[in-house]
Amino acid sequence: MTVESTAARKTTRRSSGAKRTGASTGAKKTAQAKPGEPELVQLLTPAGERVQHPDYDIDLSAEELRGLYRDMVLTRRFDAEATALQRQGELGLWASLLGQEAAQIGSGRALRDDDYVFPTYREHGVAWCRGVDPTNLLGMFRGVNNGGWDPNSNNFHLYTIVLGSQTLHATGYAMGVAKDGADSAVLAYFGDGASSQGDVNESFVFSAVYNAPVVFFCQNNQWAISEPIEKQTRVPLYQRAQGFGFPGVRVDGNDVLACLAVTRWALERARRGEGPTLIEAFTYRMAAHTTSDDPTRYRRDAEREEWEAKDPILRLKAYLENEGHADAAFFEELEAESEALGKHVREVVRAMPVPDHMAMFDNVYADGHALVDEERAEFAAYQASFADGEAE
Amino acid sequence: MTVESTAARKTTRRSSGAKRTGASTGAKKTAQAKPGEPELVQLLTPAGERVQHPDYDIDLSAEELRGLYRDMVLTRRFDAEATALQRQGELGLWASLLGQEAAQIGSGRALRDDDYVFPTYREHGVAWCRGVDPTNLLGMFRGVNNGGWDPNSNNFHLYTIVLGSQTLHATGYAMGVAKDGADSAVLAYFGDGASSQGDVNESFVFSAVYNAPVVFFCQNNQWAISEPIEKQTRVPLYQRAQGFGFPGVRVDGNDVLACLAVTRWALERARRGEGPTLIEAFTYRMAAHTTSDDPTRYRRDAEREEWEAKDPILRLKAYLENEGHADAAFFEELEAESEALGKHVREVVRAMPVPDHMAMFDNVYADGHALVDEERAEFAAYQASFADGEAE
Amino acid sequence: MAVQKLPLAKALNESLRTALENDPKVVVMGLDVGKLGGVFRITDGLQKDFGEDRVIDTPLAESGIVGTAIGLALRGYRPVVEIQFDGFVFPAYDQIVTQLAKMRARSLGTVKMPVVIRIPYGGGIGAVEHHSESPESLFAHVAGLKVVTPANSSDAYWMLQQAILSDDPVIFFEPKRRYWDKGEVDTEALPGELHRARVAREGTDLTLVAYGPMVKTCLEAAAAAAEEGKSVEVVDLRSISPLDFDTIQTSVEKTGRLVVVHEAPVFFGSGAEIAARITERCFYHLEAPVLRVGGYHAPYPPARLEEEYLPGLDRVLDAVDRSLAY
Amino acid sequence: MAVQKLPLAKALNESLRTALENDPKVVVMGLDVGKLGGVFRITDGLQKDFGEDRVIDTPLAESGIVGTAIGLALRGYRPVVEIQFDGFVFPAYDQIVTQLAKMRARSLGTVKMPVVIRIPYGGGIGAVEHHSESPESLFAHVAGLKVVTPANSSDAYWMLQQAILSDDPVIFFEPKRRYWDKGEVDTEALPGELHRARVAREGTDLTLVAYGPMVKTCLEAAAAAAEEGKSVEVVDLRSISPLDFDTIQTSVEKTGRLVVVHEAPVFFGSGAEIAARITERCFYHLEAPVLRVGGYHAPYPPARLEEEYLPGLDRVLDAVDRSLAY
Ligand SMILES: Cc1ncc(C[n+]2csc(CCOP(=O)(O)OP(=O)(O)O)c2C)c(N)n1
Ligand SMILES: Cc1ncc(C[n+]2csc(CCOP(=O)(O)OP(=O)(O)O)c2C)c(N)n1
Ligand SMILES: [Mg+2]
Ligand SMILES: [Mg+2]
Repeated sequence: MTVESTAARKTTRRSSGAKRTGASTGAKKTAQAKPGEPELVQLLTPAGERVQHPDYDIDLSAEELRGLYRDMVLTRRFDAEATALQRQGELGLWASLLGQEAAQIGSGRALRDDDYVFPTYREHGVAWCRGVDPTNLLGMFRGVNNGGWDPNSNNFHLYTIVLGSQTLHATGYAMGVAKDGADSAVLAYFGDGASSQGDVNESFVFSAVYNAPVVFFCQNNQWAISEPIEKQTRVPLYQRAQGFGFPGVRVDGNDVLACLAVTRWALERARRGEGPTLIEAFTYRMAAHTTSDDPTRYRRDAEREEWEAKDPILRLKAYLENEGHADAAFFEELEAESEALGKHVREVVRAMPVPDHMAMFDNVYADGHALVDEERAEFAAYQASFADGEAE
Repeated sequence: MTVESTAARKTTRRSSGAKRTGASTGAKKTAQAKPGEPELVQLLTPAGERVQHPDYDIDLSAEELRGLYRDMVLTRRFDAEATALQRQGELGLWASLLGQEAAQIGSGRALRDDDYVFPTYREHGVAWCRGVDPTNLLGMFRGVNNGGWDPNSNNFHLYTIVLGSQTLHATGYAMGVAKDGADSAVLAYFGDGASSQGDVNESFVFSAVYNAPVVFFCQNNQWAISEPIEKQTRVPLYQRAQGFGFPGVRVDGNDVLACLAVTRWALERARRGEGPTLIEAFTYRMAAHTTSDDPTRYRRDAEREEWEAKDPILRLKAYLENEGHADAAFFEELEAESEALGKHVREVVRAMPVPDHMAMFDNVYADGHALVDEERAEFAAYQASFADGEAE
Repeated sequence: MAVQKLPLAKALNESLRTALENDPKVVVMGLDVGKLGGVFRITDGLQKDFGEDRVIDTPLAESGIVGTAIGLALRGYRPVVEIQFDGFVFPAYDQIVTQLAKMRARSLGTVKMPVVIRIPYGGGIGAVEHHSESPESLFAHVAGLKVVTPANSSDAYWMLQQAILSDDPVIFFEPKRRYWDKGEVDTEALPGELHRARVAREGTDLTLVAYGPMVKTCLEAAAAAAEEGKSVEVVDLRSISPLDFDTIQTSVEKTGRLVVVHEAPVFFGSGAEIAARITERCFYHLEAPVLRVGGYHAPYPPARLEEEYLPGLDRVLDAVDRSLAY
Repeated sequence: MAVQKLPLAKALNESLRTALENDPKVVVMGLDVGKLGGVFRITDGLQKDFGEDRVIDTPLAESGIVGTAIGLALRGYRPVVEIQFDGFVFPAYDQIVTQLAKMRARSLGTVKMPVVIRIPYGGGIGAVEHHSESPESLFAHVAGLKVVTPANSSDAYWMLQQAILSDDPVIFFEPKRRYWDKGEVDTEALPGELHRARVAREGTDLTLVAYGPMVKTCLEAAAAAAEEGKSVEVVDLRSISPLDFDTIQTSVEKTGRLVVVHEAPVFFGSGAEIAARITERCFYHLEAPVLRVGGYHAPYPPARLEEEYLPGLDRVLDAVDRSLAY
């Protein structure tokens, strides 16, 4: 279904960015909708069969396919390790991405180095694609910092907890990219729940008006803690975009190939100056919301089982095996690599230092602040009073 | 263009309201779009010719037509009087509705008594339809209060200045109507500029999810102070609705018959439990934003002249005359009525009392507040100290 | 029930249940308040018993939640809104400050705004960012709002009842780290006034003023001080707006010394207002300046540093000593 | 130019022009800042000279404006945001408090947030609701933000330069009713420190602390008091966060009496913080409690009542007398 209207073209404007040419509001045709279901771009069925799509196809070498598989397996392993570390009391909390590996690796591997990512708090797979050391992600969950990596070292912004805020940061960043005349693109993640926030909708307004090179990647895992997707919308979320004047596409979020193909296409549109795109990756949160959550209170086991049959990793494995793209040695090596990653994560986390107490006064301001200086000094003196024997 | 999808129907849910049955996301087909222009429902051309529309037709008696004309003329007269009073220093500010009479009278006359209206700050014509004494509207512009009428006496909420906020109030009110099992509807006004606010988009989310009986009436007068509509959207605003799962319709905002027909239809949908509708009334702000504004800084006179040719009052007048629906006596009487209204407004405004200073402590709380009581007493004593000769 | 020993969280739950039973116009709304019963289970079981029409899971948008609650109030409902955590109230701040707080005055008293906004607040639970803040100052400064916070189960039960009965908007701060503390609740006793402070422990040498989670800390500090022969009076503020200066004044006229304790940053915090006004009222009674113990002028730190950031027993006692040293 | 007599509004305009000239990364954004030049004409002519890419009319959504400004700052830009009026900053409050203020700490200092948010504030211009408020307390309480406000043309020019040069987010409150007041601006003189208060008039009997629009009122009050033989020192605060307590302390140690004046409501206002801290610092110097003159705990009233609501000469002098009477 195309959503463009002639009027849309007429009023489309370029805000800036010398290399960008024109803009369009049309998505490629999405096809193959079964009656009664919204269109969903799929390239790999749950059974691991490769299917064709007229618009969003992709041609990957066996090596590339193995790479995607490896990314998903290692991400899942990392995630399981973090969940275990939480159970052991090493982390205060963990937000598992179980089930969303294809959405994250597919979209994450569509990026160029100079692109920039704005994640929420569950994009561990995307972080992996950006080359962020996964143990960096654990600091905030261990309670030793509130983020703690330099976003510019991997063009991967800090995790953002206040839902939806980052979509505006992504849009502003993309406006800056356009101003610079660069042809990078920006990828902003958010969830089905966050789609209801004013900020997300304002980011649609701003990105459309400025024709900013940003791609919105909504992982619709069908739950916002205990609230099912029907509490956020009564039509598929990808359709939201058209009313703001840019295309929306729904992709099978458990199909890494489809996620890669569609995200690549959308990032290319952004680079060419054709403006924003909304991708809705239809997926499922297979774990609890976080380790603090108890999903048995609000959803049926059967639902989860249904989605296990659509597991993103199993389907790529089936395809790799059926096509002979990977041999037993590959899977064994990957298992070993996985073990090593788990060990690395455990070791690093357990050794992760608690910052010095004085650190709470650091980095509040870049240029200093008299009150912070005063409080720092008072606190230091107070702490010292204990060291000198009893305070009083 | 219909925007519904089968999935939309599938996920549509009724939140409550026993009398309400089902819900649909489809607008009637809007037709007659000239190539290159979005669809616009029109029943009366700028020249005053009556045209047919397959979906949104209306059949009005001569008396009803004269009534609409009268409403528009008196509203415009009131508005002109207020502008004059501002020039004379009797009002601090005035926000003129010049050019938007059809949008307001058409939509306002579609209402039933038990319906409820949430205006912005320019809905003087709607207030007129609700039976609000127009001089009530002047209190806030004269600076004697910040609203000052009882919203429940005419089911017309207070003017709201923070753009977009009232759309959420309207939605909540409509949720309450549905809870009560009543079949009233709610009409929420906002402007093209306000459409960018998060709140407006959140009201779309909430009203869709709860299937609330609310109609959103956006007067797209093409300007938000100095910013043209392209700064808010690159596609026609009525299209915004479809992505939230309810219909949007663009109507000729200078055509009182079309505005009445489309609003009636939308209110009926709401009553029947079919949920929200967005109406975009395409119109033009013929005056300055407010009396403080200087539009010569940002827009061409030619644009205004173009729109004067589409004047909502002239076109109905032409129609009335051509069809013989009104005679000279009618126009003369109306002129006299208009004069009388002007006189009434002038007199009431000039006599409008400045409230006692103590009033600033009133109505801050319903159940009282110790600090307010203390400050009130201190202030009274301080004021009294001047009365007793010199303070010090 | 009548008298029962209940955790603070359960007292709130019972209070909401009573309110829903007593008045069909009361509705509970927020994120995850339905089947899940809220992330802290304060609304546990309520949707099951009162239905989806009265205990409403909302879309994920705080401005939308408060904005529609205002609309419901205009229609005659009495919404009790849950904000999931302190740090997530800010998207709703505009609706609270510009609409909820001012609607009554704007209408010249023709409408009322019986909306309660429940906010679990404060730190001490080892949470991630935005889950441990104390933003009460940001509401107390705003005319048109009332701001209260219970410190124990009985107040949790009764103050919530009273807040729901009030025709004014009430920001109801819940001391989340005390949710699991048990206390007696008498559901038949006549409750005290909503906006009156309470002397939680009597003393003669110094007054400690606290509210919410810090009342317990101050009671512990007073007990510790007693062992050293210092008699410390503890005032549980209960209401931040209006603020019961009379009760504090009475106490300070007796003790001559005042220390105010809260988790929120000291700068522009409640302690400032109390210090300013009590100094004005008790200028000739004060033996020492009013001292303040609270958070630092820094974002709430990561969990592993929060113990140092939060006022604890030692920091309260240190301030007591400093005051007594004047 | 060098030395020129300019209205405060024009000084701001010149300051923005200079900033845009000096650094290609500076961008100005907000509602109507382009062709219209802003509703107060502070950005007059800038879009014409620097283009739509640097002086940006934005969609009508304050959260979006500040949120995208944060994104631009992350990309290396230095956005100067205009909020049209004080009462319209609240839709952006979440982005300011949870993102702008905390981003640097969250990143452990790896990113900076050179964003200036200009807000015309205060009353006295006979405006309708939401156009006359003084919300500075709501920003000063938030760590990570700096809050400043000039009171004259020279400070308007220089403080805005300095705010734009700062790598921290600065909330820049502009005293809108003083926009048309003229004062000398020396664009070549070395400016004072951004966060230092200034003794605007020397005196020995009592200290008046004010900022923004109230500085002029306090200078007039001091002049009137002088005629009655009272020597009043006036401190122009200039910066609210950080707040230069040293300068106030020095003054109070000399005068022994302090009155703080601001338009914002007194309850939880700046005066509270100043009273609390100065009383602590100058406990043995104060001859009288710190008195506060400010707005009442009520929504800003309609225009015809604002003269009574706002602190004026008489109310300031009344407080001076009350203080001297101790
Ligand atoms: C503004 C805001 N409100 C509430 C929360 C608490 N909260 C954290 S995650 C979450 C659900 C998010 O759902 P969704 O956007 O679908 O993302 P998912 O967790 O499914 O990845 C909620 C309500 C928050 N983080 N921010
Ligand atoms: C939240 C908010 N921001 C800014 C303003 C200042 N303002 C008043 S009217 C206006 C333009 C509104 O444009 P539009 O919504 O198109 O309505 P119109 O004035 O054209 O009727 C602006 C920016 C405001 N009232 N509220
Ligand atoms: Mg989700
Ligand atoms: Mg408009």
